[in-house]
Amino acid sequence: MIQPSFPGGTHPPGHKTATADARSEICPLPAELVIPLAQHVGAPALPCVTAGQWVARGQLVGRANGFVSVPVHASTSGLVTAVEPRPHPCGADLPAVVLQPDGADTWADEYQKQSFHVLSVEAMLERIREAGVVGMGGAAFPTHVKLDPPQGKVIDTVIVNAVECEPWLTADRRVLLEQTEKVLTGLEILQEISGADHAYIGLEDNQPDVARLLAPHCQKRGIGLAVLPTKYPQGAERQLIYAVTGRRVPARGLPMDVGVLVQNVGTIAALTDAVTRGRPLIERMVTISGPAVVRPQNLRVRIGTPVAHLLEHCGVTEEPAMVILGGPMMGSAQHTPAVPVVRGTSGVLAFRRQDLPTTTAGPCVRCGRCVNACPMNLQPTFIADFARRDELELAERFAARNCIECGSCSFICPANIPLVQSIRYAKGAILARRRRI
Amino acid sequence: MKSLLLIMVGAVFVNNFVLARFLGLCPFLGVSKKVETALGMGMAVTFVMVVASACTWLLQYLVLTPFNLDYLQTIAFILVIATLVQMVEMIVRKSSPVLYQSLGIFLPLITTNCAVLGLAVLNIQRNYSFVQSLVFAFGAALGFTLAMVLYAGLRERLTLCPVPRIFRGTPIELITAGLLALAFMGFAGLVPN
Amino acid sequence: MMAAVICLGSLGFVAALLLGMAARRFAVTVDPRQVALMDILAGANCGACGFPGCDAYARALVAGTAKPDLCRPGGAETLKRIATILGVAVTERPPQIAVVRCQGDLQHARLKYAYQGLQDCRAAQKLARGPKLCPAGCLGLGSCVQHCPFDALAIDSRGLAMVNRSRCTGCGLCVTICPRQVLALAPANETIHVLCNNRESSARVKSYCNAGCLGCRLCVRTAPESFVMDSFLAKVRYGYGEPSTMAEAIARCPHHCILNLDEQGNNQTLPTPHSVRERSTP
Amino acid sequence: MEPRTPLLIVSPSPHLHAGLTTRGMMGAVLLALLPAAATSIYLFGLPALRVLLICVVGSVAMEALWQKVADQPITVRDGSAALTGLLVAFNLPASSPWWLSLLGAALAIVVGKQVFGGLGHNPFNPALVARIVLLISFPSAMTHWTAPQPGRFLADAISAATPLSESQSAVMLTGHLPQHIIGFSSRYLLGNMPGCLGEVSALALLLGALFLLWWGVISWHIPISYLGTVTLLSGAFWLIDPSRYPHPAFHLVSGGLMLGACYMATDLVTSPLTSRGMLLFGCGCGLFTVLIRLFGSYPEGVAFSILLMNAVTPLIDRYVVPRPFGMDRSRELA
Repeated sequence: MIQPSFPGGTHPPGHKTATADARSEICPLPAELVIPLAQHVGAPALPCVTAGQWVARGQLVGRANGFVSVPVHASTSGLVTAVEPRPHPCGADLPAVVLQPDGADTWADEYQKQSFHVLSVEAMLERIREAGVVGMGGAAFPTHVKLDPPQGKVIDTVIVNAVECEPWLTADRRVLLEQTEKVLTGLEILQEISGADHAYIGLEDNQPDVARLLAPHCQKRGIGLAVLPTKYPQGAERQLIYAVTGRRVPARGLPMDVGVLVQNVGTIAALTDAVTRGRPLIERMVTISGPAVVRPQNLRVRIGTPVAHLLEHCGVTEEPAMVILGGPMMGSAQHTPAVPVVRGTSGVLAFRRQDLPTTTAGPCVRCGRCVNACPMNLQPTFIADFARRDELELAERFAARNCIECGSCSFICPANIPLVQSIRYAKGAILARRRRI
Repeated sequence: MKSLLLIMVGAVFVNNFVLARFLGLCPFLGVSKKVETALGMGMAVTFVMVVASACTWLLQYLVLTPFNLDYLQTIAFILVIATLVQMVEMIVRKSSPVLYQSLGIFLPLITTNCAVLGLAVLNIQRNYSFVQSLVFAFGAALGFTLAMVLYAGLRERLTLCPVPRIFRGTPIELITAGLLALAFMGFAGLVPN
Repeated sequence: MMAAVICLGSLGFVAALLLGMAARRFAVTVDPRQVALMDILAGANCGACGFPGCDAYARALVAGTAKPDLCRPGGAETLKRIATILGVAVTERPPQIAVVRCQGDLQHARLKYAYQGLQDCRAAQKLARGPKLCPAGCLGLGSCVQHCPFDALAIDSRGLAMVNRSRCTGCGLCVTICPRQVLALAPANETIHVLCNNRESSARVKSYCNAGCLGCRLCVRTAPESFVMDSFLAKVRYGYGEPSTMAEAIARCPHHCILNLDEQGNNQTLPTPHSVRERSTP
Repeated sequence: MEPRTPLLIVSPSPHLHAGLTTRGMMGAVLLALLPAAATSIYLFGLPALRVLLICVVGSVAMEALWQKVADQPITVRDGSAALTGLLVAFNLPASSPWWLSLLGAALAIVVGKQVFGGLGHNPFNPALVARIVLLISFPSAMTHWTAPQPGRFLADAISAATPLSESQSAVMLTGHLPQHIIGFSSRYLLGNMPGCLGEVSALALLLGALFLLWWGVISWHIPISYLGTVTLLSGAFWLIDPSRYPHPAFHLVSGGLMLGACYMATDLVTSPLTSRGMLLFGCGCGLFTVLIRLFGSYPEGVAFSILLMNAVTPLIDRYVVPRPFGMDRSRELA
């Protein structure tokens, strides 16, 4: 079968070998956990503990605030020392529950593991919500909302996003290899909840070992294994859906409009834990890598662990010049290593000064590489140009809002123009203007 | 048929009214800020040119020549053209306020547009038949529109350029127009005059 | 001769007839006031009135959907003339001017991170809320300078925005553009301003910058009629108070953030801005 | 104030770069043009070398001078000025006097490029602007061709006509082509004919173009559509009357077609961005080239047709836009 590939795309170097094949380890607890109350898209959770209170592992520390919101839990047992603004990966100081671990790591109340088959769809959704499961590929959108489409939308296909197209990151790969059974169970749960007949696991062909491992399982359970040619950004939802099913998600629509549900590997593992054991999402797989890291590895990290602790644990060759949460293409550079790992953090990358591009932006020579690389078929150079001159109508006419900010255009640009930053600004300004009018 | 085609091609490319004959430069420079306006202006000029050449041809051969009034050609033609343009202006204003707004003060400019008058005079000078003069007018207008639209496209791009301060505005626009005219010189000799 | 007269005469008659008919058939009524208004408005198409260009504003004025006092570049004079044309009474508003309420240059203010990217404040603000530690300080990347239709803004040698007070028309475009609201409009005849924009407590301000308003209330205590507190930020009550007591308050401000500006936007309280720096750098 | 801890760098994503630079691309094109430059020196001897040197050095110096005077950062290191200079030289006859070469370089840099704001902003190909301005201003100097004398570097120049002008004047005078042009001769492929410096050797140019294609600096769209259109159109005319219209192969290798199609029309700055736009651009160039060559008063139409299509480029960029992924129409407004 010849699979259609999405338009454009680039081939950034993988850098995955350092962490791809080593078993993940458990990260030791830090001296202090900073658990932000806003770790998801939507309204931040409301704190329900106060300073000086002892909390158990998995105990609720923040209640969900509305439908598009999820609760937050203590990642370990210990003493709440403060509920105050702390550095957050978004760059600002946002309210967080600061926890001093007592080392005992006592669970609040352990559920008996049970099969999901005995649960109703509503009960499963409720458990997913209670556990605070969000999209763990980076978007951090509450999973229970995604699983509960409005009336009239029929989901017929579930896709597991195991593509992990960002360089350096191997967290999803490790989850898939080490928790295969959990992921496959999770896929069944997803099918059960959404009523989808078809299920696929989307994988890139640079992971043939994972494909080999999964092939018998998939055959047994009737799951399609889509091994796709490696290309960035294959892991972007719309691009993955097109590559696997050939369906195009409408520009202003959602995957559910074409009957597809995409979930990240990590999310599915967390969801299985939530449904079968009632375990909240308090730990996740994180890749710690990058040229400045001495012992790059995958760690199972408690939510709220400061990045500085992770870097200390893995060792840095020298004072890193840049610390990135997420992958190098779409992740965000942090202004301080005090920021904690949150639910959407798939990787922590540290770079030395000499690893960073040094050339300054030059004039656009209209080579058209950004146009060819754009997976959304846009013309980044024009949109960026309009954005720089605040011609928002023109930017909108050139479909600036369709941009998925994958970074392919800036990555390839020979003049090193920060195209994505301009386009991101245009998107924000267009939305802001819309809200005003 | 072949001669009509040659007249047409000649008027559009070889002896382009704007870029080779340098007629109608005022609207060419004035209304070419945006492609849409340029196109609208081109349409208006096309309409005026075709109707004006028909009217002036009829006037010439039905009135002026029979009564030996050839010396009145210029003034009579201007009168006819001015009337036509006024009418076009009124019609555009009523039917398309947006177009009217973007054409702005340039619609009345067609009144005294040398391209339209030149066309009418050329029709007579070249002893074109009625059909030939219509084709010539249409070709000339098409050439005018083509030049306008090309130039407007270039100017839209110019607005994005960090042109040195002393060249900003009219100087760089004139340089661009000059280069465009240079490119059109390649058509020289394509059609025997 | 006769033929010529007859010929041209009849031509003229036919033309007139046609035009007359067309004028009836395609008549469009335009409010003459709109035309008159277009002549009065500043014609800079700055957009400060909230309409796309002066023409659109004129149309809105005639239609009665816009207030007559929105043309800031035109000032009081234009307002008066608009009012005459529209036949409405208006209260005169004093002309205004933009003020950069920040002195936190690199000598005074701490950076949050080393920024690399687009030279645009609004784009930089989206990266971890801007490269300066103070959330209200001038980023100095010049978005306001790029957008000023009157060339009245510049980034000075300290890396902060600066208003050329003789060129500024008070259109307020920069105020809407600045992502941190560092720029604000103040009455044009006032020269004394508090050049800080941070309402946070003194401890926080001290951790960001040593040229920021600490909220110590010294100025309010010295000249109570001229200064008020807005949270931990002192503000000038424009139009009140004695110059002498104000000068005293200026002298007593521990971080030197109350300044008396001249036409170019430079400080005239103290000999040079340079000396401010020397005095307040620990 | 000093920061409390060493500052981390924060930049917008992506934090990786492919490593491709403007300078690298310009360098690749320069490299690709080397075989043709060497061939021209081999064919035309020292005069060719002189023109090449004057143009390249003149262009670089002119750009540096302009930027110095205009108080801009000096960017001659990006290689674009050198490339423009080389292309200007390629568009001049070997017999060009020094002032013509220098003027060409100055025209290309100043009128062609810098007045529009420098690299990336010129709407017309600078080298072609220089060629056309010189051709119209100094027609005799610009059409004073010398016969190639392979390997004889110091030989006296012998005047000769280019195959294109030869065929054109023959058709005008006698109504049919000269005998030796009706057939296809392999000497054209190697460039052993009078003409501008860089355009004579189709083989050397093709070699460089293949390198650029392989390297990914240019895409195949413009050269293929340009050459294809020329072949088809001239082939049609040749089928109609072989005694009057030359063989398509003659068109392909003679004049500046190969140089134009592979290096001038593919100029990044002045050609469309999208592949569909490029195809359109190439077809337009081909159409005008054949029209001017067969019916115009200039024997060579490549430069004119590329300039013409340069003028069309903004319109192509504007109206030939790719359909955004997931949208029904290209310009769907929300």
